[in-house]
Amino acid sequence: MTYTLFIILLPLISFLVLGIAGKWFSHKTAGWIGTLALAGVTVLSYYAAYEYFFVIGRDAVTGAFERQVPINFCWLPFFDQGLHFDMGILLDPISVMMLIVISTVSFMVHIYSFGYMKGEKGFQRYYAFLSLFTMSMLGLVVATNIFQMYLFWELVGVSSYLLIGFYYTSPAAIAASKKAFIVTRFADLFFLIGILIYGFYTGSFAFVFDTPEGLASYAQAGFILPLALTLMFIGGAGKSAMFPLHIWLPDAMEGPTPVSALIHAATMVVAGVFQVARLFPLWVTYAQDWMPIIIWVGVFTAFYAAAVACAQSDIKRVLAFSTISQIAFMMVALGVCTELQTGHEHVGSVGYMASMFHLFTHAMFKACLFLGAGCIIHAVHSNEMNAMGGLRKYLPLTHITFLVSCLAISGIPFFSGFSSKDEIITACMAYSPAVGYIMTGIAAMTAFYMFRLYYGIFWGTENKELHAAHHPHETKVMTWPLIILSIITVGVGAYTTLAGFGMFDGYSFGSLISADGQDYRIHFDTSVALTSTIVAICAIGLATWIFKGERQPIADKLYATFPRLHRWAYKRFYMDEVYQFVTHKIIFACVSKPIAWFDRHVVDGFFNFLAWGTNATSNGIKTLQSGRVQQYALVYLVGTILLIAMLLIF
Amino acid sequence: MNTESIVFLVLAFFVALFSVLSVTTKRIIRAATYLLFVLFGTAGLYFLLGYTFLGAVQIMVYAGGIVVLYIFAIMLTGKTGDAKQHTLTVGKRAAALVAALVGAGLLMFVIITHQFVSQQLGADITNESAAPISQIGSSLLNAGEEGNLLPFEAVSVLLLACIIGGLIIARKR
Amino acid sequence: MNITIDYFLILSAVMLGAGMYGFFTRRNTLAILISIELILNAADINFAAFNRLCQTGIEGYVFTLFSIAISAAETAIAIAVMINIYRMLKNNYVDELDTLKW
Amino acid sequence: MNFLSLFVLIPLLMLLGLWLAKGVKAVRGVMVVGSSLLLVLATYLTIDFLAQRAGGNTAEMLYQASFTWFEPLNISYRVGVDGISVAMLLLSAVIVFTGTFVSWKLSPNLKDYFLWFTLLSMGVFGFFISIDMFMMFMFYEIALIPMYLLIGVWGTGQKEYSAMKLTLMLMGGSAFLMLGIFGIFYGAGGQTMNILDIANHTGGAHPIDFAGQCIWFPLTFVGFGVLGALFPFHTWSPDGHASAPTAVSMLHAGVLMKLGGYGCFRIAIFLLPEAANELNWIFLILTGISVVYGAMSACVQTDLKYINAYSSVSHCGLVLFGILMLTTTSTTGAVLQMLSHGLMTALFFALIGMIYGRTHTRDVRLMTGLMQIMPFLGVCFVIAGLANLGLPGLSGFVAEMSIFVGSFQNADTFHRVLTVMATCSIVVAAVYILRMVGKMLYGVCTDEHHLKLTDATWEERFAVICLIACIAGIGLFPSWISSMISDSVAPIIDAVKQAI
Repeated sequence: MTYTLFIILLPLISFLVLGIAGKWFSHKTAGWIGTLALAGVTVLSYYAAYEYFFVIGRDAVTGAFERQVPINFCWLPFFDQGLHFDMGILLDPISVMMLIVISTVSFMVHIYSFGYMKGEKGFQRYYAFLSLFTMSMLGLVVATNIFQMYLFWELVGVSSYLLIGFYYTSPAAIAASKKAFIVTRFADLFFLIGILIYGFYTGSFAFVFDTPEGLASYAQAGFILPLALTLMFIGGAGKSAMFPLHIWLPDAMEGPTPVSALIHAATMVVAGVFQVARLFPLWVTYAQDWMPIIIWVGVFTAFYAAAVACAQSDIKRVLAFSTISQIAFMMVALGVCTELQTGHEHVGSVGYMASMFHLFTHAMFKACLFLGAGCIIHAVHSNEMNAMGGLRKYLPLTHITFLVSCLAISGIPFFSGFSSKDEIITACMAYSPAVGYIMTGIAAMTAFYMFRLYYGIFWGTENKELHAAHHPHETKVMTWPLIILSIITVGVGAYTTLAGFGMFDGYSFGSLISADGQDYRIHFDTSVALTSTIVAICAIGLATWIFKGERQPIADKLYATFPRLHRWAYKRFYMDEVYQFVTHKIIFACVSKPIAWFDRHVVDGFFNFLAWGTNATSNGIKTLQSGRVQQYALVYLVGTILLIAMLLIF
Repeated sequence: MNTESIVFLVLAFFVALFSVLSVTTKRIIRAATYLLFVLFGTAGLYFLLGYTFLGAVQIMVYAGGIVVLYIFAIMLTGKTGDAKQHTLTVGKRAAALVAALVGAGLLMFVIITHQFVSQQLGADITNESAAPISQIGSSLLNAGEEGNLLPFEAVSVLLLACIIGGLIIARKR
Repeated sequence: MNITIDYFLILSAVMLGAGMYGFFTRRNTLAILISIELILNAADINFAAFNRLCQTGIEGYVFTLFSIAISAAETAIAIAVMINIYRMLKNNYVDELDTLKW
Repeated sequence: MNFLSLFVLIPLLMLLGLWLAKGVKAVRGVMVVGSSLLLVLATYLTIDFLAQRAGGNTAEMLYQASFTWFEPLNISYRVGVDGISVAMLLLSAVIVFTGTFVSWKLSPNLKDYFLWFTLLSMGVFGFFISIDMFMMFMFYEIALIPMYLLIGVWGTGQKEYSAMKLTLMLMGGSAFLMLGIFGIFYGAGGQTMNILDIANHTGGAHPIDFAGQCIWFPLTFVGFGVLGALFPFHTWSPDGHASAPTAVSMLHAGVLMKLGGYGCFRIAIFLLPEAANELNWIFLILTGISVVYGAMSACVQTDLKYINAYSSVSHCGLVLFGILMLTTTSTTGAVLQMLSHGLMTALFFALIGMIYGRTHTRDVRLMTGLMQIMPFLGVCFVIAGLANLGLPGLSGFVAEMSIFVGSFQNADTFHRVLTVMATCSIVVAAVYILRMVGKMLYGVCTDEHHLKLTDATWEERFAVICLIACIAGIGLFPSWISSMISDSVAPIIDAVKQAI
């Protein structure tokens, strides 16, 4: 399957071509180059997935999908302990699934951007960066070892930086891009340290290490390996915007909306989840005691983000917080997974599958939501909800796809989000009912704030003057991706719901991806499914009751009753201010400035003092050399007298 | 108290007095004049010692040549007084005075405490050291054991160099 | 009272002291030269006196002669230099002649 | 005629050519021909070196040649190269080549400028090909002195002060160095100045006893360390770089500072292994401080050149840090870092010089939105910045990772903690780079003078593209150069390890 190399090379070439020669291309040519490259990638990815799952298929002996490593070479040798930095392509169920997700969403975004970015200055640059990002993200998911993952991890960080800062004339975009890069890089530092520890103790950077010597060194390492994994998790948490490293993601919405859809909803932000999933065998085998860290970070983030999302007025921010919350769901699902072996008697292993499943479905419907939001913003030229309202008349297609995605994320049966979220809650319930109920509650909050958003945009009070000025309308090239993504959402949802309720016995997501690669048929736990559905419907009903009308007396009353709560949630519980304080007031003002001062005045001052001392001394000595003959003679005489006196005395 | 003693004392007083005057007077032309007196006194001392040729040379070269040079130089440089002397700080002047006095004092102490084996000035001076001119002349031009031809030639070359040097340095450009 | 070498030496010490004092305190270069002449003369007297009173031979005598010749030469050159300096700088005070200093 | 000597001979001929050259065109012609020749020579050397190594030539130094220069002290003109020197020669050739183009329109006295520039590069080349301690020292001095004039005459700002400070501090370093060199010479029996002969003593204990090593090691290390911006002897670097003309900054930060790291390794560590093992903790702490401290200082600077100078302190600290960690990987990483830092800091200084030449200010607060006005320079500046903060695919990443992985192979807590500390610098690097890029390039240009500025000229573009190509080349295909270096590093490190 060496051809998979082209999955990475195509966008790389497209990036280089557009990056170097872009300014001599017309917008259209540049867009076509990027899109065609991505079309190629998509075709190759789908073919690779087909070949991997259905041509090569399960191993006859183990009954699992085996890892395929079509390419692997030593990129940079390290010379101690035989460590080496490899580059290659690793295909296993999750990387193949990621290939599908990335190429699909990226392709959709490429098409969509034709419309959204039309006439923007720097159109070529935009497509170049998209290609760069796609390349890096694909490289990340097919990484054969943790170091390659880190390499592409950094690259996605940079491309995210470049894309968030695409509108580089806007101060907000500059600040947001800077923040995104620095926060994630700070997290990456821990990732790197984790890699260093891991590499040293296991003598390898490989993901799975099952030779006897490797096991021996794991055993020796004691708490070291969990420590390494946890450090790597911090890196993942940074990329995946887990609390308290989430602060960059809402700001990252300053980038063009298709970018938000691609990077900050569907692909890059799930890199952390992907990383934990990638290292999952290690986590389960060697660091099970440390896994509650993942769970509780996830649970708290999910709750926090959902709470904040309820109060935001910028539609992209609502979606951003919803993304954070949903990724936290995936994290929690991984955290509650306690065993590798699958099968219906092994409920502990459902989480892994559920997490990956949710990753997949979430990528699709969240991309759809973001692209829909992009259409809306494109139409009304504003991100604020109060500029919208009643848009369903103007943007019918967007309205329908948005509704579909909202239903999906809320967890309504027959939409994809239902199946995956249901599995997550099942997994949580199996781990601990407490976690399960908390997650159900958060799922309800999700439904609530999503429908608050939905009604705020498409129903509710219409901002008539604004709409009259802009004539909101849809563009065909921008609606096609929406339609495709919602078809996937509905299709996957309907299929898996029916299969899950046992209507027919076919393949389901678990058949392709499960913790140990065995075939796992999803069957819903009826009580869980029912509970969560009812809860979701209630939440939607509540949202409808509060927000659907032209006037919203209840909402206003609520704001009036809990002004402080609303304000805190709106200000995201002042996390940004805390960061601002720590970075500017503590690190800059109390560390960097003093160091710079110290350098200029103490260290440099010391050398200047040396120079001054030398100068002063020589100035002092210089006056002795006055050039006055008479003074010399006098001194000479005095010396002579002294000498003679000494001779006389002694 | 013989005649030589009286003459010596008078001359010594004369010389010492004008030496001191010559360095303390404020007007430089006077300083030059006092120097002239000192030189004459010195010549007198040479005569007293019986070195008549030396005395004559002293008067001719010093009094007749060098002092005249000084006078001309003083006149050429236009300023007759050492006006700047006033600006000298008291401390510096005192230091110079003390140094000079201590130096001279120390010297006198050494002279007085040291027992020189010395003849007396007067009758018993041996003829040997009277140094007649003929002897001086032959000594100056003698390259032998007792001769001083080499320093003589050196001085003559030096004088030649000085003539040329003086001409070149003082020449108007 | 017998005049021995000591008297000559004391006289020359006085002259030397005067010369030194003048050398230290004078500012006019010509005055300094005059002081130097005093010092040289003191030395000359010593030569002559030692030669006459303490020794046989004529070394001291001849040396005095040379000394006079050399001081004449020295004076000539020094005065030439000073006149030249005066011509260029319109000054002949030692503490103000610092153009070449440092 | 040994062909390594061409590295000294070509600059000599260039000097002659420059001396005879009349007019700006002739001067440029001589420089372009000469520096291209050097580049070709360095490339040829690299290829031939790799071929010889591949052909099984395992001699420690290749292309050796020697003739006696000064009998009484056994000083010889003795040349030879191993992988490290080859890498450094390649780097120097690239920087000299691009430096020529960057100084294309310098005024006044282009000819004199290039004369000193060439003399400096002669010193640098001579240093890297020498394997005789005294020769190294001599070439080192040859490289230092022109710096004074280059900064003092063609610099900007308070150039006299900076030039003086730089020269004096480096001279102070050389004083230590000379002591150290003579200490080693006499300690090893006073028979030879040849590095290889001293290091490869046959059997038994090291010719220099342990106590002696402990004296000479700090002297030589500090001596070279001053040039390698070792804390607290780095303060010449910000002022010096800020005042130096562009190409001189490039050459100085790009190559001359590498003399420090190279010398530390070649003389201090190689010749004094026992002391290196014993005393490296002191210098590890100092370099560890350098790394973080430089980065932290860079965060609050407002002058572009100061930012880059402090970032150089941080990166060069990492070089010495890697060397002192005494593992093959970290030392290889350190050499890679020398290469990488040399290239990227040269690129940075070149770009800063070009921007400064247009805006006449280096204060980041006074510039905004330059990306719109000079897109080429802006994009290259971003690339340089990303290289500086260790973006994968550019050379910095490879070097830093090698150093970190290598350093972490020392199994005790002290080295570990220091390594972790040093890794923090990569975050801080991101902070200062992004701050600079964000303030200067992004946003809307408000200064009306800046609106009229032009983008890079052809020779500037050429120089910048050359450097970026090299950076990306190393960053994308690091293994050949990394192997070339480590082949030479490994025996030395093994010897040092065995000396305990």
